[in-house]
Amino acid sequence: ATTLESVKDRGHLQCGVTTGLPGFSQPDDKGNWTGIDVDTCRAVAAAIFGDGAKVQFTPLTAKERFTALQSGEIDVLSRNTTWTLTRDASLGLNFTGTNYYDGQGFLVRKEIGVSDASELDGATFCIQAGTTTELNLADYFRANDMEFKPLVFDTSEQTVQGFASGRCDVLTSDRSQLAALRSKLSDPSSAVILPNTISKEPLGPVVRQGDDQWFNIVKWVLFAQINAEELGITSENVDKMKESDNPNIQRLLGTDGDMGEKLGLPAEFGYDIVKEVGNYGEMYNRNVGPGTPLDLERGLNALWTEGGIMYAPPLR
Amino acid sequence: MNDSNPHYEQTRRKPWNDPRVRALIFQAVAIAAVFWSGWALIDNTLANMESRGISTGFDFLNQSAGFGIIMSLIPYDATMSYGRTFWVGLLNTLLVSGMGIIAATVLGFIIGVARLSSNWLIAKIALVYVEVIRNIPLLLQIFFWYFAVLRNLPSPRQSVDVGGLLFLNNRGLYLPDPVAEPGFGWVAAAIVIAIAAVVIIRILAKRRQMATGKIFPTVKVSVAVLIGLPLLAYLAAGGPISWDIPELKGFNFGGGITMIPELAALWFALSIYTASFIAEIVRSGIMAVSKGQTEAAQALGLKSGMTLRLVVIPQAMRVIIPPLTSQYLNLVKNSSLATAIGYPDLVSVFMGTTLNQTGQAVEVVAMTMGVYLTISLLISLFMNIYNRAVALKER
Amino acid sequence: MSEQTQSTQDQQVVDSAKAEKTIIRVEDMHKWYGSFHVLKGLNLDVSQGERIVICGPSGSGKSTFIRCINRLEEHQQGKIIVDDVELTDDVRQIDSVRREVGMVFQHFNLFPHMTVLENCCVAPIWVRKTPRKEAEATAMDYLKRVKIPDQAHKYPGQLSGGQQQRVAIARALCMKPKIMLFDEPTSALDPEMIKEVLDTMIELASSGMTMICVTHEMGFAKTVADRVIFMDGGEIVESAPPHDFFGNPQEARTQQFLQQILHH
Amino acid sequence: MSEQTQSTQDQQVVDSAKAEKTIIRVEDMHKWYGSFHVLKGLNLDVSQGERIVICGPSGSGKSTFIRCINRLEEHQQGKIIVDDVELTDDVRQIDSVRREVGMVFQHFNLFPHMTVLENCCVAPIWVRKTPRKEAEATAMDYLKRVKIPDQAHKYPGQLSGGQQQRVAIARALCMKPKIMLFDEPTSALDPEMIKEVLDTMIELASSGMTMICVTHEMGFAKTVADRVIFMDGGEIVESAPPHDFFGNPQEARTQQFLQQILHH
Amino acid sequence: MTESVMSPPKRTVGPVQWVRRNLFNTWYNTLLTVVIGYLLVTSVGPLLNWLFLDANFIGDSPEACVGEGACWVFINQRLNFFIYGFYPGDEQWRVNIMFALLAICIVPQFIEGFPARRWLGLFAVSGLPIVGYFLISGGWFGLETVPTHKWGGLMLTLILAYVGILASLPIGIVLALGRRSDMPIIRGICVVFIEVWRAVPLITVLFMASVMLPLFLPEGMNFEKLLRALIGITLWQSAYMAEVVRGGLQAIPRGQYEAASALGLGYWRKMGLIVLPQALKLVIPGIVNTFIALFKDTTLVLIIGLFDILGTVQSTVTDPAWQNVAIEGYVFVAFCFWVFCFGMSRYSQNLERKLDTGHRT
Ligand SMILES: Nc1ncnc2c1ncn2[C@@H]1O[C@H](COP(=O)(O)OP(=O)(O)OP(=O)(O)O)[C@@H](O)[C@H]1O
Ligand SMILES: Nc1ncnc2c1ncn2[C@@H]1O[C@H](COP(=O)(O)OP(=O)(O)OP(=O)(O)O)[C@@H](O)[C@H]1O
Ligand SMILES: [Mg+2]
Ligand SMILES: [Mg+2]
Repeated sequence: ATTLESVKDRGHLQCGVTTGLPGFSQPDDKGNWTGIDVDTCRAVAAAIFGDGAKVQFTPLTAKERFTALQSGEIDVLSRNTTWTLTRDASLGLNFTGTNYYDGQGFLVRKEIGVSDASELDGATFCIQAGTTTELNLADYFRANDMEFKPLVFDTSEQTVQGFASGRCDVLTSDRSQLAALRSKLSDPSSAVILPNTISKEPLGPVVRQGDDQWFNIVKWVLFAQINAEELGITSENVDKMKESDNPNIQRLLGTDGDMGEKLGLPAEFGYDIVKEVGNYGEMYNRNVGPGTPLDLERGLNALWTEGGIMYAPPLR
Repeated sequence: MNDSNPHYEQTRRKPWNDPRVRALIFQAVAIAAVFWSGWALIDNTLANMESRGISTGFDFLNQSAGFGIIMSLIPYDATMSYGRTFWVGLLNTLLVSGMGIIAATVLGFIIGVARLSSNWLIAKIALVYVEVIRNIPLLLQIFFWYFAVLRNLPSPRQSVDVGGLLFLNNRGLYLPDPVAEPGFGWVAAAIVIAIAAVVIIRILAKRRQMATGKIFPTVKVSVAVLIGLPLLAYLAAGGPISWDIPELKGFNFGGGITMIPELAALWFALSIYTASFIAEIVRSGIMAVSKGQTEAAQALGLKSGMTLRLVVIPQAMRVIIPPLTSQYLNLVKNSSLATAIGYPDLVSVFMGTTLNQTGQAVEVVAMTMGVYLTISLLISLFMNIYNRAVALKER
Repeated sequence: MSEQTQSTQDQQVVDSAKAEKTIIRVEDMHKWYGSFHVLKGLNLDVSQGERIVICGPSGSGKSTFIRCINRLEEHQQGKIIVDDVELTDDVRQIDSVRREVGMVFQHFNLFPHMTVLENCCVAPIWVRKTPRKEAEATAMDYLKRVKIPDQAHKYPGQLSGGQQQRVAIARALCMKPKIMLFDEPTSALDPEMIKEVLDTMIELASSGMTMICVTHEMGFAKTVADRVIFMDGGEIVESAPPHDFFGNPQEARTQQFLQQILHH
Repeated sequence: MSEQTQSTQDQQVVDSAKAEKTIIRVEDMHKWYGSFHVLKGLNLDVSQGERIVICGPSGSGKSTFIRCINRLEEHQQGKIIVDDVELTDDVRQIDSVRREVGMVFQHFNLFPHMTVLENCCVAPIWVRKTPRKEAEATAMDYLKRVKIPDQAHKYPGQLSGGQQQRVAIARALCMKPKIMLFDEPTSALDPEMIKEVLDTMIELASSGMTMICVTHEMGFAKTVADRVIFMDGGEIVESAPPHDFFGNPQEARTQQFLQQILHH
Repeated sequence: MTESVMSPPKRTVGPVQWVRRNLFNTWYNTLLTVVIGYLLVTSVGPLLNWLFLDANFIGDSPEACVGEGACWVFINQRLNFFIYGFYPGDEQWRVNIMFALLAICIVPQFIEGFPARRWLGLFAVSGLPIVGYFLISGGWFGLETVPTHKWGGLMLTLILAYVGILASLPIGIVLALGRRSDMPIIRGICVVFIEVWRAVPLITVLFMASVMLPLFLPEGMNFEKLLRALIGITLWQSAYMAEVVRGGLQAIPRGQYEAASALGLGYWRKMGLIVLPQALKLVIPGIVNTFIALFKDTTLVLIIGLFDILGTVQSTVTDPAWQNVAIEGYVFVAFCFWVFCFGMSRYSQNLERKLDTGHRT
């Protein structure tokens, strides 16, 4: 059976997320998940079922995530996963796009008095297991002929606890995380984020290879959200927009054309996505944008029209 | 022989009433079922892997790993292969298991004997230890030792400094590393001689006992010789060992031998947890030796220490060994909880990062399980050999 | 058996002559298990070389009594003096008494992890500090006396019950004790084995060893005992030479008991 | 006992008359344990209602022999035909033979987790498919016969050895077997208990049950046996009516054995 | 026999005498007593201070926690989450009913001579799991369905352990019988099964069950994650159970087998009526001990992302709103486990003692 069929049969989407990463995917104590990765999955569910709630989240550690996807345990992996060639080509996976452009940075304790990554020779690093962070770090230090000691934890919670207890000098992770992780410290002012970014980290949803239809669906759900932002469609005005004469808007919301049909989705899938989850900008601002605990500027993640690199192919 | 029998007529035997035939059929069905399900499993897996585009085979073991490991007993860096990470992880597992088995055995025997102590306070403390420790999940205890202890250790700059040689901080315990210099040969020779001397002393002591009945304090003298002789040689040769003393460089100490807190926490937790079980095994082993044995020894005039050493312990060991074996096995398996605190054992390194980087779950998991199976079979094998050696001779 | 009975009577004459020194003296000895009064004021003097058989119904305190004599049990009141040493809490005195008192248990209690020879040597070597060679020689002597020198290198588990009990006797003898205590040494044995062990004990008795033996083998009592003691309910009810004891018991309780036992 | 001996002689007259149908036939039967030849060509015919006592020294194969009769052990050569059924590998035939053959073991082997009554009912209910009510009524009958109906609701652990053995007999009888096998039923008992059990067996014998009994109770053999069989070294050495067997044994080996046993 | 007129001499058991006898009877005991006494005095005091005297119990926010002591307010506030996980608040009464039923079934097992004790025990292993399933997962009798991924906390821990032990017992029995079978191939299969499962760490089993299982199954066949964890735990546990049961089977004397055969009982009746009832009764302590081990091992489901009680605590101790409550959280979990495990181990020790004496008669 195709993935779409089995998802429909099951009645919900099975989505792999983190075990808890603020802004990306985190459960509250009612079991409600929030975050940009979570919303990405909700958008897929909305596109298929017209109901963003028809999704179940499987918390996975970084080490487990690819195996879970490969084995079919989950349908989509939306777990701030970096898009790399190896992963794309040899793990039997396909990346469907980028829902967050990130880069790896360093959080260091103030007391060691370091202001640049080049001074970190010989330091101990707290890292999360199974991430590109682990590899980037090794590359960076090899390139700069420095030494380091990697201390690898299973979950981001443990990584922070390791750093908080003074076991390592530096916590390294995607920059988007550093601020949030810092805020978890009992004394946030005891640590600083270094200005260096040592890698490119395009994060995005992943699906299994070999099911092009499913690949297209997940890919175009994200594109639909970006296009919606370009077109100024938000969850608030989406009903009004339905009456719009703009053919682009009509195609997106399904009032014109057979975009949905081509993907194997209902015609109104674009409308459902925006109605249930919102456009990309809304999703961003709600979860990680200014005013949230993460308080991140759009930066690279702004639309191409606004100085960022968020760019989606046209829906036609 | 006379087959014709007026009272008896040969009843025809139905083949399905013959237990041997039944057994054969039953076993044939069972083995077919096993093979069928095994084949179905393999077939499914291969089909699934192919349809999902997962690569198969063990080629990945030769590819470059590209990630660092904080601790390894053999040279390792990020340019080495995934195969190498397997060995690094395996050795780390063996290291912590070996250390754990030794410490847990020693601690367990002490606590087990303490449970039977005549000192009320000691007996009760041993009881409390056992009842508290063995009823709390190991994972929690690992967390406890790791985070609780880490929090209370100073940072490298404020290290606890013992004579400028030994440092303790939240990066670990730093010890001087002995480096042999010319002249070290004398010390090595002294060690060999000391060992030889101990063997000779034992033989002589036995002979003397044979002849005069005097009992020579073999143990004390042996220890003295084993320590004293090499020490003398060391001093005489002008201290031919230089010490690579750890010192603070940058953020951390360099040089010397390091024991990282992850190893220490895991080691403590495993030893302390397993010791609580071993203590109970030891206690019940000692109690299993019948009272008649102790009485007989006492009636012969043996003092309580001798009774314990000559009569009780040798018999208790027979009872202790089999359950002790399973505790050792448990300890080895439990060492896989290392992954919870970042100690780079086999499960954490190989079934963790390597699996994640290569995506070859089936191969990696099979290798990992194979390792545990081998370790467990080896331990059982040794224990069985020992068991057979000490088995009571019966009629 | 008729020949043996005769020889016993000869011996009794000799024995009564040598009954001189008191080697065990028990004076008004009481023992309790918790609040259960097991032994109620026992009095007994045993002369050197005397052979005493104790009998009585089950639970009458026979075992407890002889176990008190080498302090495997502690008495709470009264006195026990063995070989001029009074049994108190003093560890040294207990040790010295135990060295002089050999004991043979109902269930042999051999050390299963040692060979027969090692069983016999362990106490001489570690307690008496005898040279091993010498200890082994002595042990072989005694094993010969109990007629199993050929089993010396076997383990107890490889022997029959009768052989095991004989090893137990040899083991006790190897310490060259002045007194031997036997607690129903034959009651765990098959009938054929009983004879082996009784023969060994009779031989031992004829060598002049002081013996206290709990047993219900009345044949043995008649053959070797100088005195038969009947216990009941933690008290010594009757104590008499075997001839009188069996021929003319004084107490009703004894008569009743003998009737039961001899009938069997 | 003298009265009993007399009554036995009366019975023997009756018995010899009814000894008609052969119910057990053993023909040149051999058995090995591994390479150890335990039974060396035994031949035996047992008529219905016959009572046979087997004796012989320890290890002579008595137990093995009667265990072969209900196939607790497998013989490797020769024939055993019980109640017209040959014992082969056929499970149904074994089952049907076992239904007709009751066995009483030396160590009783009662089921400790069931009451006496349940012990007696389990086989009738599950093997013979008797209704529980009926099985219990029968069981109570037999328990009355062995004189312990009042113990029916106790557990075996609460009974004395003699009572346990009587329960074991009742349990076997509840299956209404044609043949009863006894393997030293009294040798694990105290002397007082032995009598209880022997009395039960004598009563059983007088009811005409076919019995094969391994025992060394020669009194019993004299009283009830139609034939006494002496085994040694895996062979039947002598087989004769008790009168001849005890009074005039033919073989030297038998004489020697009888001497030992009667002496004891 | 005349009754004893004398009572035992009064032992001088005054406190001084007692201390002498039990603490200072030899020089090394005296030394040990002093050293350990000192350590106790110096460590227990601060511990008690932290746990109780300086601790904060009342309040509803982090601000209520002042001073050096433990912040039990945190546990108080999150207790609901620790017990029920994500189970919806309005439906928690269903779980409470199950807790009550469980207590009704289990508590009497500790009380000698409680009426209908046996029946309650029987219900606990047969009816209760079924009732529990319908009640907790819902979807019947107008109860709202609560999907398994919302189960969590202490409730999940108990479910995992309870179902694990119940399911592994029959499998264990079959394996144990197989391992003692006369048929070499059956024996071989059972031995291999048991030894392999016993050799591998539980976390690798859980890893396989949680993320790899779909690889081994035919396309489209799939179960819930909880169910898979349960299957993994059960298979793993059944290997241990088999060894426990085998111990019991070995302890049954040969005579019992023979007597059953002599009565004409066939293999299954022999086992079912005679051997197993005795063997299982013998190994109840062993089974309870296995249960304790399993109960503790359920914490490992944390590693595969199920929120058992340890999982719920871990996920809340990093809540930025509460600072430094990790120790309180872990102590709380440790205490919960300790209470259950200690209770059970006491129970099994009592049983062991009882069976011990019962067997000698
Ligand atoms: N350790 C003990 N605790 C309590 N009571 C005991 C203990 N040992 C023995 N008894 C009791 O003391 C009494 C005497 O026991 P003892 O063994 O001396 O009897 P015995 O005359 O040797 O009997 P038997 O002929 O059965 O060996 C018995 O009633 C017994 O139950
Ligand atoms: N399972 C077995 N394996 C090997 N040898 C056995 C086995 N059972 C019995 N034997 C041997 O077979 C011989 C006959 O044993 P069996 O039990 O039939 O003797 P028995 O005449 O009943 O002796 P007893 O009077 O001691 O009961 C003995 O030498 C015994 O050692
Ligand atoms: Mg006694
Ligand atoms: Mg026999």
